[in-house]
Amino acid sequence: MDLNQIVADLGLFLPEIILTGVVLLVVLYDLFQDAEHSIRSGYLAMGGLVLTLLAVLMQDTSAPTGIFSNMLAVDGFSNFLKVIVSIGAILVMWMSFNSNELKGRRVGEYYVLILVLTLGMYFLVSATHLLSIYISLEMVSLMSFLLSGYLKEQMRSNEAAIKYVVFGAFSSGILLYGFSLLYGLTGSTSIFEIQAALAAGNVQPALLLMVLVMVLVGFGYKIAAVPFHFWTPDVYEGAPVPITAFLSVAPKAAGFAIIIRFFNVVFSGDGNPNMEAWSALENLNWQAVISLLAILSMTVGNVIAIQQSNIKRMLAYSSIAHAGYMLLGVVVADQTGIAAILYYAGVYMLMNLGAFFVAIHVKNAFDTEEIEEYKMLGYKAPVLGVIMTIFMFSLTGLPPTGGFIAKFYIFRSLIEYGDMYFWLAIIGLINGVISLYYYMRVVKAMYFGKMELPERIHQAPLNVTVLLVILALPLLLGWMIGDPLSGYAQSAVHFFVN
Amino acid sequence: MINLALLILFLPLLSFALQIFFGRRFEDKKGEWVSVGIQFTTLIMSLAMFVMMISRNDPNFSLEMQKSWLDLGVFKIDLGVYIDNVTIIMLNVVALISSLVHLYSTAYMAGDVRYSRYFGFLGIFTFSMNGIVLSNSLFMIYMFWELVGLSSYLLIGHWWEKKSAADAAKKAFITNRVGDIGMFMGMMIIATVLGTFNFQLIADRILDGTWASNAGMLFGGIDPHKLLTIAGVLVFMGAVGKSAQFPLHVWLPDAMEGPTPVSALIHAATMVAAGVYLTVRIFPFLTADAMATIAFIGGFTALYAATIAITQNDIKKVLAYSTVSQLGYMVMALGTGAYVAGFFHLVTHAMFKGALFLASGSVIHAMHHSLHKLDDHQTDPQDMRNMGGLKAKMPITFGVFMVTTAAISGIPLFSGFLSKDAILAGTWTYAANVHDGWLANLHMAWILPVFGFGAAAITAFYMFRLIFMTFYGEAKKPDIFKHIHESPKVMTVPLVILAILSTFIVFTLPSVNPISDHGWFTEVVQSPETAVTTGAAFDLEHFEHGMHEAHVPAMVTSLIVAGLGILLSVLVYLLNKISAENLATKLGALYRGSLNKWYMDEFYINGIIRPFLKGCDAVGRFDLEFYDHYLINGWGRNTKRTSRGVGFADDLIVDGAVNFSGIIFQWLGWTLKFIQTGKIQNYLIFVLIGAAVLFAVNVY
Amino acid sequence: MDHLSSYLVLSAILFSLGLYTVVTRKNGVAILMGVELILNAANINFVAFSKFVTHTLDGHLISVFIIMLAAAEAAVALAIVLNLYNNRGHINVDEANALKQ
Amino acid sequence: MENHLLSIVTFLPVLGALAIILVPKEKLDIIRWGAAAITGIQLIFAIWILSVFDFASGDVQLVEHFAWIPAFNIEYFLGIDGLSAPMVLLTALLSFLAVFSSWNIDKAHKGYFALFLLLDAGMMGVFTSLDFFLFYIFWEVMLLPMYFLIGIWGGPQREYAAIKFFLYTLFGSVLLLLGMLALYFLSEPHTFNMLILAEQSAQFGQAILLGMNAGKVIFILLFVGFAIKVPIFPFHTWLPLAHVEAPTAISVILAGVLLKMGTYGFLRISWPVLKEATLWFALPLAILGLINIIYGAMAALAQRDLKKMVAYSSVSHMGFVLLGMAALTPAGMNGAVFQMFNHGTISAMLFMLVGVVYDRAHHRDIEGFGGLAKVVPVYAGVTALAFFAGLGLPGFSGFISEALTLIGAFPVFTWITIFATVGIVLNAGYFLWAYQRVFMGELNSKYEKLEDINGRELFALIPLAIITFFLGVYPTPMLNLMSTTLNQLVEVVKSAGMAAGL
Repeated sequence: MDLNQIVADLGLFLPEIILTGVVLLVVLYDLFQDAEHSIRSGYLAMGGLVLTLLAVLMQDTSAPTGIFSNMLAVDGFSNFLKVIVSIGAILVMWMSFNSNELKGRRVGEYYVLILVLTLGMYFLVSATHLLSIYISLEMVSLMSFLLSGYLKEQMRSNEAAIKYVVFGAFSSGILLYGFSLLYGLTGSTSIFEIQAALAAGNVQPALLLMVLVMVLVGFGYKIAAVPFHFWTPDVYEGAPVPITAFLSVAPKAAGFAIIIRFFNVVFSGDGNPNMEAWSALENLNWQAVISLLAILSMTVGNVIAIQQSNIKRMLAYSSIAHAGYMLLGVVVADQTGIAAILYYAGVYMLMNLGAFFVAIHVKNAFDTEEIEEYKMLGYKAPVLGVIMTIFMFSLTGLPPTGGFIAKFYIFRSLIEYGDMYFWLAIIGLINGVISLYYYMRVVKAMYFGKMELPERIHQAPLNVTVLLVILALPLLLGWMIGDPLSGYAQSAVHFFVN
Repeated sequence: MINLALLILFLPLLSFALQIFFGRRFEDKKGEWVSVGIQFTTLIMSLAMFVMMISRNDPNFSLEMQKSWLDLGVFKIDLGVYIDNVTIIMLNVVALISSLVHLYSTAYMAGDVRYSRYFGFLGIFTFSMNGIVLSNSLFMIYMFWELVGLSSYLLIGHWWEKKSAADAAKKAFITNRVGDIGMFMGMMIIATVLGTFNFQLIADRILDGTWASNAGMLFGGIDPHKLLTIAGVLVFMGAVGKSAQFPLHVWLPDAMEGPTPVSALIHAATMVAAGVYLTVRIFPFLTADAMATIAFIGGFTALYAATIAITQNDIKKVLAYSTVSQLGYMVMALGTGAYVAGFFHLVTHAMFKGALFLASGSVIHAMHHSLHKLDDHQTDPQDMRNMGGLKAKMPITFGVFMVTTAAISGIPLFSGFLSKDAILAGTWTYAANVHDGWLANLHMAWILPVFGFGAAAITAFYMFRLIFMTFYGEAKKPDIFKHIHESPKVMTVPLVILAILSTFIVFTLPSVNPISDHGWFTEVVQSPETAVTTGAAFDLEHFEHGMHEAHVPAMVTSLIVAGLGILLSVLVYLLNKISAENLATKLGALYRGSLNKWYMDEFYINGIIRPFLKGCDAVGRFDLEFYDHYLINGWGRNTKRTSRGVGFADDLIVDGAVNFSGIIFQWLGWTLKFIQTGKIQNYLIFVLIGAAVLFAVNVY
Repeated sequence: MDHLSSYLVLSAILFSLGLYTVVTRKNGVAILMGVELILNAANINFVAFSKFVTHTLDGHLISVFIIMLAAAEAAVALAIVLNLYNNRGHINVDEANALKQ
Repeated sequence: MENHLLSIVTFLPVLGALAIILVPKEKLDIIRWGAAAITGIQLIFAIWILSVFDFASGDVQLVEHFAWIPAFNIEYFLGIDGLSAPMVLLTALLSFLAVFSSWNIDKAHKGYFALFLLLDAGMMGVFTSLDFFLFYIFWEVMLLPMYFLIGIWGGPQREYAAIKFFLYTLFGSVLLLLGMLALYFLSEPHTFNMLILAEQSAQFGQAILLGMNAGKVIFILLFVGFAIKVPIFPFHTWLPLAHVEAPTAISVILAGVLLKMGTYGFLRISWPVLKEATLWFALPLAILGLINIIYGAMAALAQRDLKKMVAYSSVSHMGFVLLGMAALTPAGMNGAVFQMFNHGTISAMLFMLVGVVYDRAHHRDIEGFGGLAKVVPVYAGVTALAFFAGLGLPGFSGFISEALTLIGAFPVFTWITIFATVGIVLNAGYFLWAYQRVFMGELNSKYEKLEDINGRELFALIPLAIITFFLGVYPTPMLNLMSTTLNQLVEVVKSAGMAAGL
C-alpha cells in the first residue's frame, strides 16, 4: 500500500471526488445567498449531480477493481446503483423545487444534505470492507435523519426525525455488534477474507446465524423489511414529501446493494458472485431467512397499505411490500436474480418517484393527500390523471407497464429453480393481486363515481408535466423497444472479487 | 321427382318469407291469396306424385338423394331427401289439409290483427312439416322436428295477448323439448355406434352386425340388443312429445288456445302425427322390448285420453283429447307391429279429425259472430253448454260433423272403421301371438286389446255426446241461437271435401268392400323388413296371417263396443233417459278425475315445475346471495360489522370494494395497525422479538 | 483479565445494558446513551479480538472510527432532541406519538 | 402488406385510439364515426385475412416472427390457424357492431372510444399471438380498458363490478403467469413460443413440480387463469355483476369475445402443450362443463333482471364449449369452437337487444314489462329470433354447435352428456318464459308510447342475425375454416395420450 497506488486509485474515485467538490461548492455558494434565493443552491447542486452522473457513466468498469486497499469496489454493480441513486437524487431535487413544504425556507443546506446522502450511498454500494460498510451506512443514516427532520418547526417532522434517529442508531448498533462478532470469528475485516475464513469451516452454525440476524437488523432497517420496518410509516409521514419519496427509493436501492454484495460474498460457498453456478455457504441457510423476510414484507406491507387513506402513507407502506418483492430476488441470489433486483430498483424508482411527485403536485394544487379526495382528478386534470394511472398500474405490476416486467423478471428468476421457490413465487404473485386493490383505489377515486365535469381543466406547470412524462414514458415504452434497462442491469451484474 | 319434392318443400317457405316481409303491406289487398295459391300449387304437385305412385304400384319404391352438409373430415352429417310411398302419401295429406286450412282461414281469420303473419306462420309450418316427411336421416328429422315446434309455438301463441294462449305456446314448446332430448339421446347413441343418422344406413348396419360389434363402446360394454332397445325407446320419446302420448300429452289440449284452423292442421291432422311418422321411419330397427313399450304407451294413452274427453265441455277440448286418444291408437298399432294399420289410421284420422276441427271451427265462428252481435264478451263460444239445436241453422256443418263422427267412432262405410278395425285386429293378433318383449314376458299382452276396445267404446260415446250437445236438443241460449248462421263457402267447401275423404271408398279403391281395407293403400304401403334379426317379436308372415284371422272377431267386437257407446250416449244426451248429473255424482271420484284430466297438470305444476323453479330460485339466490356474497364478499361485510364496533376505517369499508380482500387481511391489518403504536420503544422491542424469532425459526 | 472471554462477557453485558436502556428509558438523551453503550460493547469486541485473535491493528482501527462516528451521530441526534425540546418543552420520546395511526 | 396483416389488424385500433385522443372532445360525431371507421377497416382487414387464409392447411399461417427480447427468448410471433381465425373474425365483427351500440354513451365520449379501441386491440392480440409472453401481455392489457369501461360508464353498481372483475381476473392472471414461467423453464431451450412448447409437450409430463407431475400442476395453474375468463363454475360470480353493470356495448364484447378468450386459451395452450394432463383432467372438465350448463340455466331461470338472465345463459352456453373440448373428439372439438363463435354472435345480439329496451324503459325487470309486442313489433320479432337462436333452434347456428358438442362428447362422457341434454330444455324454459313475460299478455299501460327499435340498432343486429341464420343453414364455411386445425389438435393430444399409456 503505497502512495502511488492510492493516487492511481483516485482516478477510479473520480465521481466521488467530483461529488465532494460539488458539496463544498454548494456550501460555499450558499453562504452568499439570502433565504429567498437559496433555491439557486439547489440548481447548482442539481447541476453538480448531473456532472457526477456523467462521470459515473463514463467510468470504465469492464475490469472490476478494488480501490484503497479493497475498501471500495469499482465494478459494474456499484456503477449501476450509483446511476440509479444519482438519477433518484436529481429527480428528487427537481421535485423539491416544486414542493410547497419547502417554500420560503432557506433550502441550501437541504440540497447539500441530499448531495452528502448521495455520496454516502456511492460509498455504500461499493463498500467491500466492514469499516467502509459501517461508515457509509452511518453517512446515509445521519443525512436521512437530518432530512426527515428538516421541517424543524413541524411537530410531525420533528417526531419523525427523533424516531428515525433512535431506530437507526439502535439498528446500526446491533449491526456493529454483529460485525464485531464476525471479526472475532474470522479474524479479518475485508469481506473477501471473511468469506474465505467462513468457507474453511470451523464456525458454529448457531453463532453464525446469530451474526447473520444481527447484520440483517442493520441492513433490514435500511431497506425497511419486516420486522425492521417500524420506523417507516412514521418517518415517511413526518418527513417532507420529496424526502419520503427519496427515502423510499434511493437508500433502499443502496441497502439492497449492500445486502447483495455482503451476502453474496460473505455467505457464499466460493466467494465469487460472478460465477454461473453460485452456491450458498454450506452450513448456513440464509436464503431461508431472507425468504421469510420477503414473505413478511410483502404481506405486511400490503395488508397495512390496504388500510391507508392517505396517499403518502399508502405509498410508504407499499414500499415495504416492494422491498419484499425485491428480497425475492435476493433469495435466488444468482445472476438473473440480481439483475432482476437491479431492474426492479430502476423501475421502482421511476414509478414510485412519479407517484410521489403526482401526490406532491396534487397537494400543491388541490391541497389534499387523502385518496378519497382525488375524486374526479382524472377529469379535472386529465394529463395528471392518465400519468398517475400509469404509475398505479405499474406499481401494481400490470402489463403493459415496466412494473409488470420488473415483477416478471423477479418471478422468472424464482421459477427458474423449479420447485425450490415455487411457493414463494405464488405468495409473491398473490400479494401482487392484493396490491391491486389499494392502488386501484386511487384510480377509482380519480375516475369513477358520480361525474361532475369540472368547469376548468387544471393544467400542471410545464416542468411538472415534463418530469412526469419523463418518468412515465419509459415505464410504458421502455420495455417494448428492446428494454435497454434490462440489458444494462444484466451487464451490471459484475462484481469486484478479490 | 326429387325436384318436385324439393319444390313442395320450399314453396311454403317462400310463402312464409313473403308474408313476413311484405305481408303487412298487402293485408287489405288480398295478400293472403298468394299463400293460398302457393299451397294449392304444392297440393297439385303432391297429387302428381300421388298419381305417379298409383300408376307405378310398387310397394318397394324408394328414391334417395343426399348432399354433404357438414363435413369435419372424420365426422360428417348429410342432409337428404328420401321418398317412398309413405312419404308421398304423407306429403299429400299435409298438402291437402294445409291447402284446405289456408282456404278456410281466409274467412275464419278475416280481420285478425296479425292476419298476414298468420299466413306466414302457416307457411313455415308447412315447410317444416314437409321437411319431416322428406327427411332421410334422424338428424334432419330432428331439425325439422324442432322447427314444427317453433311454428306450433308461434301459431298457438297467435293471440298472445291472452295469457292462456301465451302459456299454452310455451308449454307446448317446452313439453316437446322434453321429448326431444330423449330423441336426441337416442340419436347420439345411434350415431356413436353406427356413425350415421341415415335411416337406410342405420337399418343396413344393424343388419350387417356393425351394431352388435360396436355397441360395447357405450355404457361400459352393454348388451347390443339392450342398447338398441334403449336407442329405439329414446328416439320414440320424440314421438311421445310431438304426438302427445302419455305422459307428455299435457300440452295438446292447451294448444287449443290457437286459432281453430291451426288446431285442425297442426294439432289434429299433421304435426301431431309426425310422432307416428317418426315411429314409422324407425320401425325397422325397433326391438321387441321397444315395441312393447311403444304399444303400451300408445294403448294407455288411447284409453286415458278417451276417459278425459268424456267430461269436457269445451268443444275443442273434447276433440283435442280425442286426438290424443287416436294418436295413441296409431302408436299402439306400430308397437304391435301393425305397421300398415298404424299409418293407415294416421291418414284417415287426418281427414276426419281435420274435418271435425274445421267443423267445430265453423260452429265457433258462428257462435262468435252471434256473440259479437250481442256484444257479449263473457260467454264462451266454445262451450257446448251454450249451444244446442244448431242442426237447423248449420246444416252443412252438421252433416260434416255426422260423417266424421261416424268415421271416428268406427262405423262401417267410413274410413275410420277400416283403419281402427285394422289396429284392433293388430292388437288382437299381438296379444295372441307375441313371444318376446316385456309385455309378453309379463303375460300382459292382453292389456292392449283391452285398451283398444275400451277406447273405442268411449270414443263413440263422447263423440256422439258432442254431436247431441251441440246440434240436437233445445237451444240453451236462445238469444245467441237467434244470430247463428251457416259459415261462408270458403269454410264449408273444405269441410265437405274432407267429409268426402272420410268415406271408406276413398281408401279401398279399386275395391269397394266397406269392411275390408284392401285397396290401393294396402297395395302401396307394406310393412318393411325389420333390421332386428335377433329377438324380434314375431315374424312377419306369421303376423299377417294372424291379422287375417283376427280381422273378423276384432271387427265384431269393435262394432259391439262402439254400438254400446253410441247407445249410452243416445240415452243420456239425446233422449235424456239417464241424467248426466246423476251419473256424475254417482261416479264421484271418477267423474272428478276425468273432469280434471286425472290431475296430470296439477302433478306437473306442483310436483315438478314449482319445486324445480324453487330449486332454480335457490340456485340463483345461492349464487348471488350466498356463494358470491358470503364466500367471496362476505369477509368484507363481517369485518364491516366488527369494525363498526371497533369504530375505525368505516368509510373505507363502506366503500364497498373491500369485500374482496377478506377478513383475514382485514384482521391482520387491524392487528398490525395496533402494533404500529407510534411509540418508538415498542418498535424496538418488536424488532428484537422479530430478530429472535428469525433466529429461532432458522435454528430449528 | 487477559482472557478473551472476559472481554466478551463484559461486552455482552454492556450490549445488554445498552439494549435495556434504549428500550426502557423515556428520556431522549438517556436512549442515546444506551446506543452509546451498544456501540462501545462492539468496540470492546473489536479491540479484544484484535488483541487476542488476529494480532493486527484492524480492530483497533475500526474502534477508532466507531468512536468518531458515534460522536457524529450523537451530534445529529442531540440536535434533533434539542429541536424536540424546542417544540415540546420536554425530551420525552415516549410521548412523541403524534404519528400513531 | 400481406405479410403484416395480423400486425395491422391488431395494432390498427391502437393507432385509432391515439387519433381519437387528439380529436377535440366537442366533435362528437368525428369521435363516433372515427371509431366506427377504424373498427370497420379492421373488419375489412379481418375479412381480407380470411380470404388469404388457406383452409386446407391446419398449420399456422400469416406468420410474423422475429425476436423481441432476445435475452429471454421472447418473440414477436403472430400467426393464425383454424382455431384463431374464427376468433379474429368474431372480434373484428363485434367490435365494429358494438361501436353502434355505444352511440348513446352519455359522458366522456373520447375516453370511452379510446378505451374501447384499446380493448379491441388487446382482444385481437390475444387471438393472434403465438408467443406465450406476448399472449399474456395482450391478455392483461385488455383488462385495463375493461376496468374503466365498466367502472366509468356502467350501471349503478359499476365500481363494485369493475373492481370485482379486475381482482378476479387478475387473480387468474397471476396463476397463468406462474404456469407460463414454469413452462418456460421446463422447455429446452427456454422459450415462450407456443409451437415449440407444444412440440416439447412430453417432457412437461415427466418433470416434477411441487412434488407432483409438472404437467398437471401447470395445467391447474393455467386452468384457473382461463376458467375465470370463461367463466367456469365456481369462478363465475364476477360475470353476472359485470354484465349487468357494463354498458351495452361492453356487455356485448364481454359475452361475445372475452369469454371466448378463456376457452381459446385452453385450446391454444393447455391442450397442445399439456397433452397428457389434458387427458387426465378431461373428466373433471366435462363435469364442470355439465355444472355450467345446468347451474347456469337454473340460475337464469331464477332471474328477474333480463340482462342477468342473459348473463347466466352465457354461463350455460359456455358449458357446452367446455364439454365439447373435454371430449377430445373431432365432433366435440369442432362443435366447441363453433359454439364459441356462435355464442359470440348470439349473445351479442341478446345483449344488444337488452340494451335497446333498457335505453327506452330504463329498467330491465322482466316482470315489469308485458305485452310489448303490441307496441314494438319489430323489436319483438328480432328478439324472438335472437331468443330462438339462443335456445338452440335448428336453423340457427347455435343448434349445430350444441348438437356437435353433445354428439362429440357422448361416446366419451356418456352419462355427463345425457345430463347435459337437460340443459336444452332449461334453455328453452328461461328464454320462452322471459319472452312471454316481456312481450306477451296484456300491454303494460306504462309502455304504450314505447318507441320501436331504430335503424342504427337494427344495423348492429341484422348482420349478426344473418350470420347466425346463415351458419345455421350452411355451417360448412366456418367448419371448413377450423376443422383441419382442430382435427389435428385432437389427433396429437390423443396420440400423446396413447403414447403415455392413458
